[in-house]
Amino acid sequence: MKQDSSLRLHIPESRVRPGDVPDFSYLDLPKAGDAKRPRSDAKASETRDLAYGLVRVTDDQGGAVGPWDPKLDADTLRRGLRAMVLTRVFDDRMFKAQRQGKTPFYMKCTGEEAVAVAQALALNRDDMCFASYRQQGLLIARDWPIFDLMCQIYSNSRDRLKGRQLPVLYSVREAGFFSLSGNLGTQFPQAVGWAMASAYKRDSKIAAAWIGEGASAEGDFHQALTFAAVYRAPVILNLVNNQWAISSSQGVAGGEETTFASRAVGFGIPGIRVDGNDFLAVHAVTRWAAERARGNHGPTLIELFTYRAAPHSTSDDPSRYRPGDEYQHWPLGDPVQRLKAHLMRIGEWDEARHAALTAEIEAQVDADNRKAQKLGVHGGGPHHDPGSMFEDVYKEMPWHLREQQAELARLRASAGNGKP
Amino acid sequence: MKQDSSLRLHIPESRVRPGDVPDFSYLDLPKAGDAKRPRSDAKASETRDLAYGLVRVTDDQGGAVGPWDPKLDADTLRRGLRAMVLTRVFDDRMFKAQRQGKTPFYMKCTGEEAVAVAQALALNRDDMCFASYRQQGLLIARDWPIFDLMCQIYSNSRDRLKGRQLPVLYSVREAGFFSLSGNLGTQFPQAVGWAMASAYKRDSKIAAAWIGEGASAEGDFHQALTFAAVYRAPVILNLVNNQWAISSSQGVAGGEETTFASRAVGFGIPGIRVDGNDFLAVHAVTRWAAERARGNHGPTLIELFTYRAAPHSTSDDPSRYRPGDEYQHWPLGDPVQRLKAHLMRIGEWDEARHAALTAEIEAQVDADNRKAQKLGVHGGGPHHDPGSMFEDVYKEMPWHLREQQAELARLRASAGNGKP
Amino acid sequence: MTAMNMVQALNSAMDVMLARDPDVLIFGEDVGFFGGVFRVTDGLQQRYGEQRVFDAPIAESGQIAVAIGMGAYGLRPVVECQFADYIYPAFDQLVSEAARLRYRSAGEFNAPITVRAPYGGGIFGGQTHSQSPEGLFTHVCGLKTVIPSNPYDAKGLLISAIEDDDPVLFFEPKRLYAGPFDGHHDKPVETWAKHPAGEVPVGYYSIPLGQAAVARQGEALTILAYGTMVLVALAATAETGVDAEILDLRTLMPIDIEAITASVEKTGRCLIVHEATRTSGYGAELSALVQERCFYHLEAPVLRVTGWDTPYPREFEWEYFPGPLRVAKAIRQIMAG
Amino acid sequence: MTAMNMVQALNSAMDVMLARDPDVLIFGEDVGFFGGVFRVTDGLQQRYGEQRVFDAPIAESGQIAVAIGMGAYGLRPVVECQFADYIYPAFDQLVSEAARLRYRSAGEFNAPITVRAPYGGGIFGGQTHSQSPEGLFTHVCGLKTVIPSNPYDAKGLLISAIEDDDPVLFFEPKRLYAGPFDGHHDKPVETWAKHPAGEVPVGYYSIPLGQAAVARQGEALTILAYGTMVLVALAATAETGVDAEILDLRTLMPIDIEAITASVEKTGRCLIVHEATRTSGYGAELSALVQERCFYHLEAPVLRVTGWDTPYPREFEWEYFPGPLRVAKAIRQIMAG
Ligand SMILES: Cc1ncc(C[n+]2csc(CCOP(=O)(O)OP(=O)(O)O)c2C)c(N)n1
Ligand SMILES: Cc1ncc(C[n+]2csc(CCOP(=O)(O)OP(=O)(O)O)c2C)c(N)n1
Ligand SMILES: [Mg+2]
Ligand SMILES: [Mg+2]
Repeated sequence: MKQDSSLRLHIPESRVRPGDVPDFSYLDLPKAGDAKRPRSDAKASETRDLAYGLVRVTDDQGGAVGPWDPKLDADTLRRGLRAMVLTRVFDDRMFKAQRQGKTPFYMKCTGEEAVAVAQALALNRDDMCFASYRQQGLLIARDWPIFDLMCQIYSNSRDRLKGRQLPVLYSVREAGFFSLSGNLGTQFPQAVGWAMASAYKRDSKIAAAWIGEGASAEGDFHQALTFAAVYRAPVILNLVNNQWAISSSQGVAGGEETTFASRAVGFGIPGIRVDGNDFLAVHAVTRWAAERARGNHGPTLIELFTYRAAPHSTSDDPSRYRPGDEYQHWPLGDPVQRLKAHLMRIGEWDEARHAALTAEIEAQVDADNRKAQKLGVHGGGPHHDPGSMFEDVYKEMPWHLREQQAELARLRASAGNGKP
Repeated sequence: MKQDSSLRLHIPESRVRPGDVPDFSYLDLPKAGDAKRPRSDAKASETRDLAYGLVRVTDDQGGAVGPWDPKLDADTLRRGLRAMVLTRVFDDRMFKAQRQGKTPFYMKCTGEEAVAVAQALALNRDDMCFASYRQQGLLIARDWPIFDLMCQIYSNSRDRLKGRQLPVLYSVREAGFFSLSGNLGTQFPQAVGWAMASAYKRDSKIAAAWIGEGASAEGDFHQALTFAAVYRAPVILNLVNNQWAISSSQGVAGGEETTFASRAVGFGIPGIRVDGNDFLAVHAVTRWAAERARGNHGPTLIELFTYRAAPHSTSDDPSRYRPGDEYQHWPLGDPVQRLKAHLMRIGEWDEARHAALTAEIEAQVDADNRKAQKLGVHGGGPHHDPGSMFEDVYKEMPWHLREQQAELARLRASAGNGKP
Repeated sequence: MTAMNMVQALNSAMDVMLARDPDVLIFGEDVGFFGGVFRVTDGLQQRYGEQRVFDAPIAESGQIAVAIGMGAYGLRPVVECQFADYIYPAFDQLVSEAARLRYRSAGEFNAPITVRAPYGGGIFGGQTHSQSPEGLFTHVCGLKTVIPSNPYDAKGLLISAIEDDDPVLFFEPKRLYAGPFDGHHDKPVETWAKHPAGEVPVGYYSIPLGQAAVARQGEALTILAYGTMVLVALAATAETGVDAEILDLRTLMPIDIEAITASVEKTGRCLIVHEATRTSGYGAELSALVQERCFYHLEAPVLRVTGWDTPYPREFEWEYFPGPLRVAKAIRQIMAG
Repeated sequence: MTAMNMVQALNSAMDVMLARDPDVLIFGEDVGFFGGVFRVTDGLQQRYGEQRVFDAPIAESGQIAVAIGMGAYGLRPVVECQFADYIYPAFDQLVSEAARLRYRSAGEFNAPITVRAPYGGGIFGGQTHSQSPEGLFTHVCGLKTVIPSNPYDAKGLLISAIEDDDPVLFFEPKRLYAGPFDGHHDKPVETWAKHPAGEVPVGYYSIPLGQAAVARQGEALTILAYGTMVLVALAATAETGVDAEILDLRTLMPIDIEAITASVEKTGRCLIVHEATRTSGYGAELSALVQERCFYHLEAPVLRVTGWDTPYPREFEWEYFPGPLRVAKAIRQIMAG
């Protein structure tokens, strides 16, 4: 075969790696206010442009512009700001706790706070959230005590998950937060099933699910879109495109050829791409999708376009695979700063109040942290009774687990209750 | 909750069931010649309309119209006609053989012959085909002896698959026909891997894969599109939408909301919807996709819009779930009749020649069938040695299989070589 | 009581549960209007409506995922997997999700789902319509696995499975759907009509999970079997004239260990029979358990008669199927041991 | 020979094969530029280029499917599954496709693929970063399963796996990546530097699949182990002072039956140790085989020490992990038996 006529394998690669100068010039970012806003009961085919554009509301001066402006009152905006700041301070504190050996693992959502916080505020509190490990902001925006989250992170005697789960893999039924799985993607179609059940029962609750752009390559993503489309499930499917999946750029997940929002187009589902660092835009788009779902017009896929400012997890060192200062070049800025600027622009906030808020939150986080650490930390304990590890495998414990539980008890006794 | 504000679960249902009058009026079918034909190296975004239209070339008078006319010479057209007629006659004969108990199972592709036959003629003979069980036409168009297929169907002493496989699950490496799996969808992403390997080796062969609209709900479909898009694999992904998946209408697979071709749009891959009963259109679209793949412009998804005129398989009774005469109402006609009409329209064919062709083919099929049955049939034998069932599990037979093989031999001896 | 074959008994179990519990719903491939390729859901959509009995996209993984979500909401979905051979795409959802949900949420959420799947050979379906994958699931803590051997048990066990708050895999011996097949493939086909276990109550009743049944009382050796192999074991026993005690396990997980050890301690001999491939099959666990717990009672090695360690070869069904001849041979071998 | 830990030995095996065979290529999550989350492919993309070592979308099923297609074309892909816990989405492609391709095509096509996956606990990863799923795959005919216990074997076995014409699952004991861990989690961490098996040739060599190694010669009882448990068994043996013979199985399928039966016939006693959950784990098959083949030599029941039948509880790692104390207790019990 002639060389020129021969095939070549294309391998997607990140545009920049450590040592390179960060460059986001390839992104074409529409101006705030540009995107059209169809009615929430519009035909999916009338919404196609939204899959290729980018819904933005907050402009560079902090103004709110265009048809997607959610027109939120100042209290709601301040509530959002508070939840985002709390999320960030909480993340930093827990990251530090891992470095101090108080927990083996932690994951931050720094730079992505607007995603979970704005979306939580746009949903009803009893809508069920099937989150990934980077939406702790949902719980914080729903005012779930961070003290409780800390107890899980420390696997201490108050950990409601009894020390069984990796830190941050919360489960908070009371707060409409579904048990987190360590397996990527699996919960995306489960959310569709939950939404189908709600519709089956003529209920009014909807479901929302989150997945990373990397994990959207899993078959579960396809299952979710297929079943959601076929049964018009009242669910909001959120794809958080934070540019990275550990060390792989979004191109490896299929982001080179088109937007992730456009995945929805092929299912006859609206796909909306939104500035994920724009609190107002995220809130508006989420409320649109929630209205649509509650009105029996079916699912929506939202691509939240953002950037993972944090390391993937405490086990990760991003400087090995991306320029250390890449986030400084991210053109969509920082969600906290942008909402703060908007509040100040409308005269509902100022530096003094922001400083006070930050100080108050830091104090609260430290207080809760001390309180939680007193109840035990990783390694140090106190923890739940190790014998509890045999519970909840089944509703009733079968004979073989009872035998194993007793054997562990004997072993621990023989080891002076140490670890056999 | 107020009843009016409550959610409802949507369940897709076939428009018609037994007893109803068939009705395809909901389909809007563009006229032959209407569809635009972009260059095969066009940007995917320039091809989007093709995912929502329907490429048609042969008009109702048998004329070939529009930019997609492949301008095939009469010999090629006659070759296609012959392969389609042979496929149909072969199918009918094998279906009858199942009713006679000579084989436990068979699957026809009646009404869908243009799919495999036209596509085979548009590909190079050494391009690798990852077919579903309804593309026997690929082998026939590649002149693979139906005698060999019959031996597999009868699991007789000449069955190259040694009686191991369900009838029709062929494997013919020599003819570029990959081993068929009984598991739906699994081979769609395998074809992408084969194509990636060909590109990796700077080869010029491409791969083609087929999946039913029903099976396109499997995660494998998503894997195939994802990997094909990410690595720009030289592969043609064919989705055969024959309206039915056993008893489920295409709506259950997600056909209510949009076309299956549009699934490609969300991956930045061209999606082309083609009249699957139009030999000329299928050939043209396939050649376009092959050119694109060979030119390193990546994959194409083709939705072949057709109708499953046959029962799902010999185990199926469609009268239980669809009107018996639904096929008579199918607006896209019969692929054999349409190509025949075209050939006659251009003066390259007539009824006499057609009758002669049919008679010749029927005679050939009967002759091959008698020859194959002499070499054994299901139940009756002769078959391969049952001991061969232990071969090919691994390249070398491990000790435990050798032991089991010996044990079977002893058992059969003790049972007078009957079946233990 | 009326005469039912296994298909009718399973249909009746779902009928009863759909009528009793509005939170029960059924979906799967072709189970709606058509009533399933094996007719097990025949008439249920017509009786209970499309909202409660409907077709699903061909995506086993999605079906189970959706069922888990429904279960978390509070429903009791019953999913039909058209063939057990096609359950693997759903393996991750079953193993990583359904089986783990209660544990990882410390009881906040659970997945009370039932997955029905026809398994086993006997219909010349070849390697992708004949598999017996039950052993895999018994290795996964958090899952329950059930396999009936007759219509009466099938209905009672399926009702218990649907009512169970843990995920249950319910494998149906497809070769027993129509009649009591004992492995003599050359004999005329029998129906359940004349069989005592073909007499099934029309209404509600349940058979608790985790309890084996004595299919035949005996003193000479213990045969552990389930599904189709119970009938094969009975036939083989009759042919050898050996006074075997045959336990129909019915539930593989949790396993009825008392019934097993009591019988083996009595007989001192044990044969395990299943259609699934041998290596690392469920029979290995049974053998290990019996040996660990009854070692000092054993007078001969515990033996296994199983499917060969190959895919199910389509034409050589009866050379593959562990029939009465193989079982009888093993019985004699153990008695000689 | 140079000192290598297991990560370096595995890296060296792939380095050698990439250099020797242009048809070998490597892909998986984060294996390209980054070199893998456990650094096992570190530097390989830099050395061999993006065409031969690259990142894959996060879709284990797609990765295996694509590898099968590449294998059918004639390449020898090596896929890294980031954690064994995440192999389940690929279960169907492995079980229904990779394992069946040669058989169903009567040898026309085969899938010479290698799937590497770190398995086991010891890093506080909780239930989704600690699993040992090997037993499942030993039930699937057509697949081979390999698990090394030291750097020297890891390299030699991985090279054999890559050269093998059948699909091979290669599970890597992640807790042994950095050093020879014997279960004494409270002792200071050791490195492979001082360990004889940490001496690894730089170039090509292979260790045939299907052959166990004698990790310790002995007369009193036979311990069957693999991966991390080989070192735990050695520690426990030392502590009991019992003269145990420890077989490092290395390949689980095909299994080295001669080595096992020869040893058990010599010692008359057998203990099986693995980290995977107990019920229907690979230990069940080993127990059944030993009992079937060595029954008349056995002086005590064959026992199993395994992970409990629960998910891996994150904080209670050491209460879950079957450490030297549990193994020693079982040794004493068998010797008393
Ligand atoms: C099924 C599965 N495969 C692989 C992993 C390992 N893993 C954990 S997070 C991660 C990257 C996910 O990236 P993305 O989906 O973009 O989410 P992000 O971390 O960016 O929020 C990977 C590969 C996993 N947890 N589950
Ligand atoms: C994974 C898997 N699930 C289910 C089946 C059973 N099955 C065989 S064919 C079929 C219908 C397929 O319909 P479609 O994909 O539209 O192809 P068609 O038969 O119409 O050509 C089903 C459900 C299977 N073979 N594999
Ligand atoms: Mg990401
Ligand atoms: Mg179809």
